[in-house]
Amino acid sequence: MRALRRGWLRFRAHRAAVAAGLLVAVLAIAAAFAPLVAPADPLAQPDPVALQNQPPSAAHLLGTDRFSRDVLSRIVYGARVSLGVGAAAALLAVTVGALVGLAAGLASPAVDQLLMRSVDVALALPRVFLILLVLALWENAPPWVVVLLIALTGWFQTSRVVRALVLRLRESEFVQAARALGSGRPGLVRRHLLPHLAPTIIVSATLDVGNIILLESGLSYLGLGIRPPAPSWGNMIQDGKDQLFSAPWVAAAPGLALLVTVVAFNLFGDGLQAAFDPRDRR
Amino acid sequence: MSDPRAPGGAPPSAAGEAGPLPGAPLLEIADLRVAFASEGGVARAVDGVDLAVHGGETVGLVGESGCGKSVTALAILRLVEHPGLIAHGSRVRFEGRDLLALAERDIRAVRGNHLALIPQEPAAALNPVLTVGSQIAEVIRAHQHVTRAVAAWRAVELLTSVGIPDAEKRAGQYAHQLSGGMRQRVLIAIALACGPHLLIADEPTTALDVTIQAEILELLDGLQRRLGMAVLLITHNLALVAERTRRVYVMYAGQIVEEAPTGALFAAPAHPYTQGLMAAVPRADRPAERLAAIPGQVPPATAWPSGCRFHPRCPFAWEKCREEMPPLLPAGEGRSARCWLLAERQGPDAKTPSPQGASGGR
Amino acid sequence: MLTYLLRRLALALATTAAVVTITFALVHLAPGEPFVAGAEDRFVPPETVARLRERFGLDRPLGVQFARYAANLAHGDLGESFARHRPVAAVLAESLPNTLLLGATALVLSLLFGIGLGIAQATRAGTWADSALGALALACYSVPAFWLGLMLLLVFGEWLHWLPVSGMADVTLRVPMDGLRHALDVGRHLVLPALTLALVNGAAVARFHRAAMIEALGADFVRAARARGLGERRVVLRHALRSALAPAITLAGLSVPALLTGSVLVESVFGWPGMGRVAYEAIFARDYNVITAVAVVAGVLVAVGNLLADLGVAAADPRVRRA
Amino acid sequence: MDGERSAVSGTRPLLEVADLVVHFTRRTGLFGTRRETVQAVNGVSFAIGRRETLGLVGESGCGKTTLARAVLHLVERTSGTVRFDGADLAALRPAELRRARRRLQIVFQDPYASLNPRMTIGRAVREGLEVHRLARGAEADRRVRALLEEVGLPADAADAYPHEFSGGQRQRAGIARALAVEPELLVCDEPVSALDVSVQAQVLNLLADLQVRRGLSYLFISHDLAVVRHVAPRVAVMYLGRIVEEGPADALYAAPRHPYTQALLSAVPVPDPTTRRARIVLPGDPPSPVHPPAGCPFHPRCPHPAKDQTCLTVRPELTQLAPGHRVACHKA
Amino acid sequence: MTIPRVVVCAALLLAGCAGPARRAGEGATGGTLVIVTTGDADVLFPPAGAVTTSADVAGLVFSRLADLTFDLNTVDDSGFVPELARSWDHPDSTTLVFHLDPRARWHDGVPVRAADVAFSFDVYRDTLVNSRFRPNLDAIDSVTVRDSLTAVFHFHRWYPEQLYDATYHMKVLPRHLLDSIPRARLASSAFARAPVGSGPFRFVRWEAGAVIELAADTAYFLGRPRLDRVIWRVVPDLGSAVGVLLAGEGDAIPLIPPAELRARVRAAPTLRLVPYPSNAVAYVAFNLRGRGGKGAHPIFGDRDVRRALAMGIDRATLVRSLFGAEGEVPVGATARAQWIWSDSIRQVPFDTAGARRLLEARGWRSGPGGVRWKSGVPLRFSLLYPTTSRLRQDAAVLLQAQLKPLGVDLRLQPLEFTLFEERSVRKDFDATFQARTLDASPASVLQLFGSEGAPQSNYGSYASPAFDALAHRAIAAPTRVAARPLWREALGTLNEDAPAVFLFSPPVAAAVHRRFAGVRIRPDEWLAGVGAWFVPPRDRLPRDR
Repeated sequence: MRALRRGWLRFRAHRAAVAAGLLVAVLAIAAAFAPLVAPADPLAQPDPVALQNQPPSAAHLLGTDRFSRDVLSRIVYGARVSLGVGAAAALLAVTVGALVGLAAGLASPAVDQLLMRSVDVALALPRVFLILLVLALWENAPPWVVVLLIALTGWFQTSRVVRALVLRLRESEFVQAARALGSGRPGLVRRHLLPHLAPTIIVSATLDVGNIILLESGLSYLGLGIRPPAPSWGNMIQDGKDQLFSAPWVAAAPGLALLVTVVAFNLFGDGLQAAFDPRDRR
Repeated sequence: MSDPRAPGGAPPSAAGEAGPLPGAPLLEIADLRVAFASEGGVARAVDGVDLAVHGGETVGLVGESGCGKSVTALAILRLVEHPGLIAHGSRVRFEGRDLLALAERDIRAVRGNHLALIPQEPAAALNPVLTVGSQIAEVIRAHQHVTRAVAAWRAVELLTSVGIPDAEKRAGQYAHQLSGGMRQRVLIAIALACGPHLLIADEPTTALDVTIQAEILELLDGLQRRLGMAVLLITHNLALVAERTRRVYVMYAGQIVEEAPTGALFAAPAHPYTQGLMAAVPRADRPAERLAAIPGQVPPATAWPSGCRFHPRCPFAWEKCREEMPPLLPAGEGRSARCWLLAERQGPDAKTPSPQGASGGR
Repeated sequence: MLTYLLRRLALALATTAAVVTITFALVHLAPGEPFVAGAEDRFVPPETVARLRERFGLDRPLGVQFARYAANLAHGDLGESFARHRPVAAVLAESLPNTLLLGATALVLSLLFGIGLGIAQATRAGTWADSALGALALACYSVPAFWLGLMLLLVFGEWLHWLPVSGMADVTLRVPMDGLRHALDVGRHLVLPALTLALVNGAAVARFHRAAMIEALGADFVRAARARGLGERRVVLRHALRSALAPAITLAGLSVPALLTGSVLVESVFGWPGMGRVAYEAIFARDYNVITAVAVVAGVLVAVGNLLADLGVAAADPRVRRA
Repeated sequence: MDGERSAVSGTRPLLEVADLVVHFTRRTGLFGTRRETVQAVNGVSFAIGRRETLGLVGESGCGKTTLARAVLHLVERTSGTVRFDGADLAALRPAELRRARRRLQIVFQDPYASLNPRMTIGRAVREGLEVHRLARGAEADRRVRALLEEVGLPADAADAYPHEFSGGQRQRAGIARALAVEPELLVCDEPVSALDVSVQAQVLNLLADLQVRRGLSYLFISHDLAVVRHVAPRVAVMYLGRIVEEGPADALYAAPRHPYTQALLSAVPVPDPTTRRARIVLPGDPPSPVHPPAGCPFHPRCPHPAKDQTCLTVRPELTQLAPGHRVACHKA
Repeated sequence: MTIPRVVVCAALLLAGCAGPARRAGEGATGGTLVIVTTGDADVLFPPAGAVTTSADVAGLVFSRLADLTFDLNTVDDSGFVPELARSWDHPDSTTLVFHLDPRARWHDGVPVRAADVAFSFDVYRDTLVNSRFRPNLDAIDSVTVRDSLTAVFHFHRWYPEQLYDATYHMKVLPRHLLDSIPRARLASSAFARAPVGSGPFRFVRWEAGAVIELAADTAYFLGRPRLDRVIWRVVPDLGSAVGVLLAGEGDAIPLIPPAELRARVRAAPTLRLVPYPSNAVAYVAFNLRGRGGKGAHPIFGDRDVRRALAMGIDRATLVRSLFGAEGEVPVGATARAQWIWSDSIRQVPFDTAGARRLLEARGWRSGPGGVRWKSGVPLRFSLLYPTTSRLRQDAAVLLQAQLKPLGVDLRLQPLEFTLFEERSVRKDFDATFQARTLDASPASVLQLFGSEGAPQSNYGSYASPAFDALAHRAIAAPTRVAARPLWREALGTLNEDAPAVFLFSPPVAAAVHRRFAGVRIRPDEWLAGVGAWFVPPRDRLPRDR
């Protein structure tokens, strides 16, 4: 009975996830083909006096900012940063986390303990504070540094989860059976562990993307992530914050884009999780 | 309280001779249907079950997993959850009232009070974060106007009565601190808290070791004798049914396929399924022999076979079995079976006692 | 219990050591030096810089500096703030309680909000109400805290004038004030920043708690409780909720870093005089001792959060309390 | 203990377990700060000859599953030896061990957990063939189909995933996987306890057929005395990490000598309302394998009227009472 | 040459002129001024305080010997009004004698004495105290005490701004409270958290990061201020600060550059914008030398290229885009608040065609991507600006877009402030975006562009003997009338050499609640006149009572 109900929920979640996935795909395509999608050059300032802070119109669907730049175009280009940083950092973080987790789960108890105690310590580090510190104190960090910083401070949780999963899988009967068959460690990892870790890793990466997009926007909002004039949603909000009353679209549009994107990634991740999870386990 | 545990080995008194008990049945189920919506379609888990339990008697409901016996138990208590639905037209009469028609408030007053359930998994049916004493006390307070202190005292008393030593201390413990047998005793104590007239025991010993299982069953027998309550014993274990019940219902694929007094059923099962089941049970008291397995699998509830639901696995099936579902047909005194063989009077004569019984189930 | 505490303590010490080392390395190895830029973009003459460097021992080799810092830290001496000319301890003594007040309030609110929302959703699982509440939770979970803060500020402060828009107390009230009036005043100021953090953080709690509640509501013991004729309220609030609390509590404990992070942004939006702002300003002033101290405090708070989470879980769930 | 004694005299037994001890530590208590040692298997010796079946009976927690895994060298043993066809598995190098594993295989209890849910039945069966390079390509396909057929699964089952099957079918697949590497000994760890009666009979029959056809030896582990009686001519009873009685099934079932075996047998319900037996109800629960009692491990629950101080302090050794019938009880 | 003069409290005699704001007002006293500030004070010990809020608070708690009038004339003694000093005279060209007002008292009741003045000078000059005002007192050799009410300043040499230097930067400190504290610890002493001064307001409380409160000193010897309380409330974000004002939780903000925020203040019925002359200027300084100060810069070594860039920048548009109608294009290295400001200073005109011609003439031809090249070098340079400055960042974005059509590839290089400053000082840059709050005294210009001035602040290593000579002559001119044409010439020369482009002076306007009357703002010290602010009784809010 519960399985039936869960199945129904899963189905429903699937649909939302499909929609969210589509949205993510659309965003990704828009970002990839920004020059074709954006109606204008995101840096062009047609007339920074007469055309600044124009409300949305036919010419500028989302209005213009204080430099008379087209907000829509900047959002499209900003998606490159948000999605790019989010995806790259999430991928890197999850890869590192999965590798460490796998290593810890398969290694001797001593190595495992060493790795996991280190992760315990690392998890307690004030992550954002350290990122902020580096970005603030070092010279003008290019986006890949931001990616690296976020990724290298973001893999600890994944490694824990993966390790726990590996330990559980190692005890599972089908892995025992494979060991009894004489499978070596590489075969076990390839045939039995990875296929089971993959959903967790994929879901965790997807959900991570949303979180990292938020993190990056916060850094940019503080003026530490992506630096002007390059558009990123965080620095666009910062740009528009002072005009919140006279030109609300400048800050509202990227804020909304951020919200929608992060919602999409979370929904997509949730959906994937639901879709991967029960696998008809009785 | 005296030690309620029965002296080991004494057989239950009523189980031997079977006959209709006088008066209206305590519990009477008519045309019970429960369906679940699922990805694979509608699962008709319980599909027209009729069943009766009289006061004081022990009735067995036996069947393999997926046959709908646990859902039947839940439906009696109206505990079928979304996305399951009890069909209109189903009736569950308990002490003269149709439980399915009661207001939520009123059914709650019945549950755990005069109609109690011993659930399947003792490990899962106790709340892990509440002390066992408080879980007993809360049932008492839910149905009786007593103070907290009285309820707590009653809880300890009940624990003692189900044979838990040092009950006062145990009452303050949590489920994980108790062994499996102890947990089941606690669940029995909870079920007995308000002096039920009918106890539904849903696989009460399946999760337990044989030696513990024996203990629990002895305890139940003793309690039943002392308290005079009726028991509906739901199990997959034919041996349990044979030892502990007076009458038996055999379920297959959401339906009752056979009903009979226990002795008669085991002496000569009428339905081919029952026959197959009995032949498939390995026995510790007999030397090794090849078991007679029933071929095939239990079909999924979303796709019951047409006609007789057992026909794909039945060695005697013919055309009619595939096309038309047999009703419960009389199969002797106090018994009936859902098999066309009874109507056609043909088939394996040696095994099927098929005189036309005057009385049927209902 | 003792072993557990010792282990926790060891972990906290290791964390502190790591935090101190990493932070120390980051600030000292970073390009740029303190004192070079005066406050408010003012130019500072090199001889002044040199004197200041000497006074704070920055002219020594890095190893010596580190050893001295570590030794002082071991004695509980956090050093002196470069920019504020005061002991770092004094700076933290002023700002940390405010951050703790905000953080603790937000934590409590987020637990209430998250658990409430989780219950509301789980008991309606699969209905449109579940979806609607789920959308709310998801939106709160996906919204940048600074943005949410701005919006709340806009609506409740500037448009509706219901709540003060900034600060921690009404500065115009005459001091000294009696305790109750002061508390009420601070409470009014606390609403918006705490709410901002609580909505974002509570949404995360809600997501977990909904799942835990659904699982608990589907558990055998809940069905068993219903079968005993217990009222639905009792079943949900006593049986399901109690057993589903552990993840929410764990998450709340683990969200201490998130709350600290959030407070950096939210404190600036709402002008809350807390540690987040001290940290932010210290970074830009290259106030090494304050930066490191903030990192240490953050590490300690995280450790305390984990400890509280463990104790909370132990309180809520007797299964982990064994022995 | 005299572990070298073999039940099948004359020939060298296929599997010889001597004084096997498996202890493991686990963390418990508040947040895993307390360690305790679980004495899962505490000095077990037995032997299985070729084409022989030894039934091993015991209740949950008696260490029978740990024993099964220790026999296959899937868990580290603490002491004792397991000799397979004369070779001590613990002394083998990894590559040799892998080769040796081909000859002894395991069938698990839970058909839902023992097959990788993300692997088709075909790939699961094929895995052993590939690991041991027994077949590849079309030949492997053919062997997989043949194996599936042998265990009574349709040939197209190879392309299906475990969740598409019922429990009984999955258990057949599990057996096919074990058979793929042509083992000589099959350790069956509760192979039918998760199955319904009608299906359980099918699997038991299948195992019996396979033994005849392939000349297999079985170590058949179960908590169900009835099932064991059906498959094993020789039965050992385990209690708290030790074998307390071992003997020919007929003798053991007809006249159990150990009080535990007696109680166990008396507790088994019989599907026949006409038979009534005296039932021995054991008091209390089995003690924890963390703190096994001193003396006879069974003494706290033992109903034997002659129980005395010796039982409380001296651990009884397995002693032969009749040919091939050994009991560990001072009073037997 | 020396003209000993006695100035006897001119302003006291001339009622209603731009005279001393701090005097007894007629009518009722009362009122609370809540100032919203984006930054907390650091230290309330005047020599050590480094941030505006500290200076603002110290300005009300402490007193000077004499203070500037509203027209900020730093040259003539006529530009000053008495404060602690009742009068002063110049016995000779290097001596300045102050006669203290005998009524002056510290807030603890102890009278202010000449020894306090000498002590204060000592403290300001002490390297252990490390005051940032120490260089401002370089021209003073010593301060001696003639008698308890007479302090004597001894200068190294004569110059017109002696009085300014002697009084402006130094607040008089209470010797009796500070003498016992080691100099190095003064800034971190309890006094620095709860100062005792001799100004119109006394210190009440300071809650870090939140609030500083002062109360009127009812015994102030020049007459109690009319307001009862002045409170600073810290709101770190300017937008939020304006929000606080609009919500009625604050009364005044000194400076609001963003046009949007100014518009909101203007629209608010309870607030009023009080504009006042700007004392700040932002400019892009070109590095005339190669990286690290060696050789000539490949682009900016050429005066014509610099001029061409200056011609190519549409400063008027830039200012309007940034500030709307209220911004001001600076006429040179000065600001409106300085008395040397003149609209007739020579400037490089905005002329893109001319700029193109000039670049072409110097050999910079259009290359791929529209960027000009000359002998393998692209016309590409990076502009450093600090991440802390929103305005400069915005201006840089506008500048980049303006220069692009000229074939100039401007790269933006935001840097954390310390790094920005370090690289600017090290001359490790192409162009640096500087902003300066200018002293009332124009002498500071020489520090920024004089060849022998401070090499650290002459970022671009501009060295022009003509400019140096003109500026020195202007500084030495004894009167404003004599100095003005000289300054005009000096600044014009600077403009034509274009070592820097002076892009904007942010429009400065304070937002003040309408209930305050008597509001006047001195550009260098916006609260200098706060003693005269008052709230008419009928307009009072609850917090005013």
